Amino acid sequence: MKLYEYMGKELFAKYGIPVPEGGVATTSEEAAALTEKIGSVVVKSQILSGKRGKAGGIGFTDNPSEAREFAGKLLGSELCGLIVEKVLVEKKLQIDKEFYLAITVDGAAKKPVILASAQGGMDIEDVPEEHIVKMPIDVTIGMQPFMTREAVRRLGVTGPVGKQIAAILLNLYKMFSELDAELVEINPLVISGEDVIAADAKVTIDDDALFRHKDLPVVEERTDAEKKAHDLGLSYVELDGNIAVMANGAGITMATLDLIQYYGGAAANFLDAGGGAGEEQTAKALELLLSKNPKAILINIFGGITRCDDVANAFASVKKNMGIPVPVVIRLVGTNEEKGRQILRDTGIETYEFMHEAAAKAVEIARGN
Amino acid sequence: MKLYEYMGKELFAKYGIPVPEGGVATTSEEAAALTEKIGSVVVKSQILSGKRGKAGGIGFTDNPSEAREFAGKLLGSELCGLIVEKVLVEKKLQIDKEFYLAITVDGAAKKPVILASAQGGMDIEDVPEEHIVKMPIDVTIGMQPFMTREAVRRLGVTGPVGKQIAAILLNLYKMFSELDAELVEINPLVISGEDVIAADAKVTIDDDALFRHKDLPVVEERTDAEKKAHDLGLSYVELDGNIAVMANGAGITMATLDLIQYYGGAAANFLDAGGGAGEEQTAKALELLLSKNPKAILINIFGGITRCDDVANAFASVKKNMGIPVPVVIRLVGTNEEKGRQILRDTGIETYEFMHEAAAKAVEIARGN
Amino acid sequence: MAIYLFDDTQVLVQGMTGNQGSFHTRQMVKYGTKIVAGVSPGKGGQELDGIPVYDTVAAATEKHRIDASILFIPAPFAKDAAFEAIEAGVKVLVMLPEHIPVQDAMAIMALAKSRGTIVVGPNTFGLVSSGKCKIGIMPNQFFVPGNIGVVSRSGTLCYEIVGNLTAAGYGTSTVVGLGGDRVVGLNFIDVLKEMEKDPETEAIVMVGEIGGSAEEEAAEFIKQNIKKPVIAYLAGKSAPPGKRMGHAGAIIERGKGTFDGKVKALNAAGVPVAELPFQVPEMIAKTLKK
Amino acid sequence: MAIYLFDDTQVLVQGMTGNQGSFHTRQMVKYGTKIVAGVSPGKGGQELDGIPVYDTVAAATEKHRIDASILFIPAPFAKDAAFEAIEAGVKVLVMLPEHIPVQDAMAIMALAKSRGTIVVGPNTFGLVSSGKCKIGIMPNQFFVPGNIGVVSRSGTLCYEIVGNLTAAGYGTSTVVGLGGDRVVGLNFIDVLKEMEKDPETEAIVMVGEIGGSAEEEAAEFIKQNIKKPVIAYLAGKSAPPGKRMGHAGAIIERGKGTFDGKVKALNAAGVPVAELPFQVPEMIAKTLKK
Repeated sequence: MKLYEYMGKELFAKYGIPVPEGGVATTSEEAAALTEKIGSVVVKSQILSGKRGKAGGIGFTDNPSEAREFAGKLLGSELCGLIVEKVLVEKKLQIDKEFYLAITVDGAAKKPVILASAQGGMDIEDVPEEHIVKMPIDVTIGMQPFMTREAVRRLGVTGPVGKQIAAILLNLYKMFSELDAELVEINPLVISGEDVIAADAKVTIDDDALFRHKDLPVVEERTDAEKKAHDLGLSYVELDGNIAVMANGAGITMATLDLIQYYGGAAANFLDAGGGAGEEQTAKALELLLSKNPKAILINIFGGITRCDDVANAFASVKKNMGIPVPVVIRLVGTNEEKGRQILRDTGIETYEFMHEAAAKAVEIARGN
Repeated sequence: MKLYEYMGKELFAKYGIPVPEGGVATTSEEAAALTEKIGSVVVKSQILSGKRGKAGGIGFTDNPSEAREFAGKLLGSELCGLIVEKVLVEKKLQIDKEFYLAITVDGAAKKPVILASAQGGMDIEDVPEEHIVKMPIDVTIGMQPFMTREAVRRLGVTGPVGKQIAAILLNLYKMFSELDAELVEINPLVISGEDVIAADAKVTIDDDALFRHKDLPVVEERTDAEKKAHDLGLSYVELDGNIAVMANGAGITMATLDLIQYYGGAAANFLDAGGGAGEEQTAKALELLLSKNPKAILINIFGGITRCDDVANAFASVKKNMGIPVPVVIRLVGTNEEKGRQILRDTGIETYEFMHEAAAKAVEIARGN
Repeated sequence: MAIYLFDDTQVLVQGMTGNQGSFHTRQMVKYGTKIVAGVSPGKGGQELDGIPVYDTVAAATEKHRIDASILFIPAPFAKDAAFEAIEAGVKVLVMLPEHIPVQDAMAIMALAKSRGTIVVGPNTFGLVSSGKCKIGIMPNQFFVPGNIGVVSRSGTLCYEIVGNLTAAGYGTSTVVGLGGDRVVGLNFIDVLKEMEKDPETEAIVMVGEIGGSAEEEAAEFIKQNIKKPVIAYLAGKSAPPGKRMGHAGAIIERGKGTFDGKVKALNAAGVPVAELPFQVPEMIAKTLKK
Repeated sequence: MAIYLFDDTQVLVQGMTGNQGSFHTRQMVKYGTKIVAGVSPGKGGQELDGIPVYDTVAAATEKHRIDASILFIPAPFAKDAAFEAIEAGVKVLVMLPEHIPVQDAMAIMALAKSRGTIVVGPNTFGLVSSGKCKIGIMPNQFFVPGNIGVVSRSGTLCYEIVGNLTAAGYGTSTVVGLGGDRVVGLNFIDVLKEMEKDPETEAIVMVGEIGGSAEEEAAEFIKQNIKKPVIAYLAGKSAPPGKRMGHAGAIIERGKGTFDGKVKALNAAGVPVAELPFQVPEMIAKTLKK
């Protein structure tokens, strides 16, 4: 779950990481009032996109009526495909230098990793490898003060600024681990005289750990259909084609999409039904698929933890109770496959053994109609 | 630093460990009021001694005026050599079974260790080894829920009582590690129906970690002279003899005391001056030694981190500025010993090379006078 | 000989009395796996088809030699169960659960490393030494003995590939599901190393997918260290580029993770890449004929 | 040959630029110890008598092979410094500071064990391979080469014993201060094991004191494993029984810790116990004559 910049900064402040003086405005009046109070400010639209600056979502002023006007233009408008609901009005910083500082998960190392650079700012991706400090953290000992001193040394910083960066790093790791973050990123970390201030905040919380953080704000990035799918325990992404797809497992769903493309068709969605497949869930998944008016439905089930007879029973039952108004192509193998196929055969649904056969058939149907 | 039972129980409550309903009374009126409110109670004098029960410091009643009378008798009185300043008035528990539960530091294992027994109560020291569950904890992973389940299994407890003991153990370790405790002990842990309640609390905080726990209450166990010594960074214990002793290092101080005994003398104190030995500190240490009117003072310095010339200068200076009214026997060897001896020789204090010679001399002086 | 799991590997099932635990315990027993004990807190003393259930792993190890353990434990409690197994000295730990918090996964991997425990998963179907011992939830019928080693990031996609191989008459030596999470125990390189040494394995199939850099790292390793033929299948050719984890993700991945990049890296290591599952047996046939 | 420290042991001093650090660095150099670098955060780039100072241990290890390190660091920061040294791969870590929180000490010992680092102390004077390398704060003049190994729980008391030995013409092979805290790294048994193997050591002197059970455990070990003559000196005969740590302390100690108990255990292991420091050289003379 990605957090908005202002939420990230609230957490930074809680963890002792300096952020600019400022506040959130949901109306242009509030933006003007904050500017009145703070003076020279930056007004930043709060959307979950890294491109808001280039898209005109950030502006500078020291004039309350200018702030009112700018905020008024942003609030409620669409920016990078997202609606701006809030702006952050913050004191404009005197920027002497911009650093980059982040902690994220390095999957290959199986460890959190500090990423830091003295060349922070917009184009951090393009900074050459040798100017990026990369220090993996052993989770059994966590971030110790000496590691922050070493990181600062490798950044080539000394004196009070170095001490502050070290302190920020210690707090950043505390936040990273206590909040089950996958990413805490400050870009830029601004050096302003002897002060070190987080001018931006990118914080992503591990969705799988949200059960431990009921006190965190909830940010919803999904479309309505995706949200519905998520509530059902399904992984769902909308696509542009006309063949609705449902499979069990991210890999096999991807492979099914690849096959549709291979045979010249286009998938309407990515739907990974995962492990379970009760009747109610199957019905709701079908509802989701039908909501996009596909030309055909392609189901690809390789039973492992999912049992084919359960899937078949669910389908048979949905077909009987609800009806399915478009052609369904089902591929069904794995645990209890014979039972499953028999059940579907009994209700008049034909099944395939190989997924490429099923995919080819689905593309044929979609094209034919 | 040992905490009083009521302080330990306040911390237990904070850490989610069930304690009996109750409160602290500093007057007999408060004790009566608490009894009025609670009903059947136990009144427990709050002193740092394990023998208060046998000494009559604990009483049961359900009568407020009896509670008033008993508390009145206890408060301000001396029990086990200590003044009772507070009593704890608690609901009397129905006791079905008494367990023992503790976490402490096992120096040999270099780890915290869970100690638990289904045979808790007064005489836990006498419970045979095989009825005591002893589980060391790896500090790199801390107390994990599975360990508490295993401890409970080894205790032979099942069902809801087992679950509660497991939960208490988890909280007890959290408290142990977060508060830098050396000991957290519940004896007895009372099983009362399906409830599990800590009927006593023995908590000792690591003195060396108190700098991290400014919010904890301060409990002073030392005598005034011991406290004064502690404030000077000295380790001081009062004894009954007439030879005041000062040495640097606990081992050598003990050895000096052994020698005094060996030669038939008796030491007035144990004073480990530790590492440093500035003039002011030496002066204050001497003041402490003189306060007990000894017949002789025996100083035994083996310079390591302590430099002999510093010690000698301090003595010379104290002798010159303050005067020392009793004979001083000094043994001085180690780092810069030649310089140190010369300095003392110049001020008329003779030094010895061997500690047994110095001890024999001090005993002779003490006997002679 | 085999790798990881053998004829006489004694297996514990953590969470055996639950719905999934009991179903798959029976499936594993049917496959021939020596399930010697189960653990379900509070259920100690019960049995499942004659297999004794204990309250704790330590209790099970008092009575049985435990070589490996599999977890049927809900994600929020998986870390505790994994720690319990590792601390009890289990040498192969199979972690089925998905949705385990990544910080828990990192903690598990760190502990496992310090104790010398091999972790498979999380979010895996398990692993199998075909015909000898299966620890996981994959359908029994496809895992017949043979000389193809299969190692996969994805579950059902791996069944798919193995199913295609089986249908074409190729059995498998060892099949390992690495697990789909960002932080998992065994990776491609670990398994490739073992399969290279395993006399039962003659050719290796890697089943990968877009995202991450595991395939690229494996390619680099194969170039230097693997003499046996390796072929790969990759899913995700049709997928739009995924969302990345801030700048940090970009810094760590450094351009890796795309379908084309992975194909290029694998081809450069002499690994042909199948685009569709049914091509895998054809490529194996070609490779083994050489 | 020697144990722990050798002619060519390269030593780092953490906290070198402080008052104690600089004084004892010079004393160690005077003794012949190869101090190759110092660390003092914020002082990187400075020198002490030509010895370079770095900001971090990692920075020092970039330029020097570091075999051992000694800490002149205030207790509240000692854990961090110890972790820094251990994580940088230092193999012998000498911890002088006293008053280190016991939980910090336990954390240090756990990490050191997992990384294979030998920790001496905390609350120790250090250790010395006489004539070769001294890492600690003990006065140089008493530590002359010879064939007596000395291992002690107490600092100045150990100097006392070594001073008596030196005065009687006995030099020392290795002298180890175990440290006076409840949780320390090396213990009697660790050092006895090494001294038994060390060709330079002909007899061993243990300096113990009342409290704890280290002497009793050592006695048990000596009985089974040590062939070389061992004699002991124990302080605390005249001390009243100490205060114990609740019932828990009693449960752990189980009656150990008294002067008489320790003498009995040691005598049972064939270890004669001196009651006064000056008796030690006499007993050594007797032992070596046999």
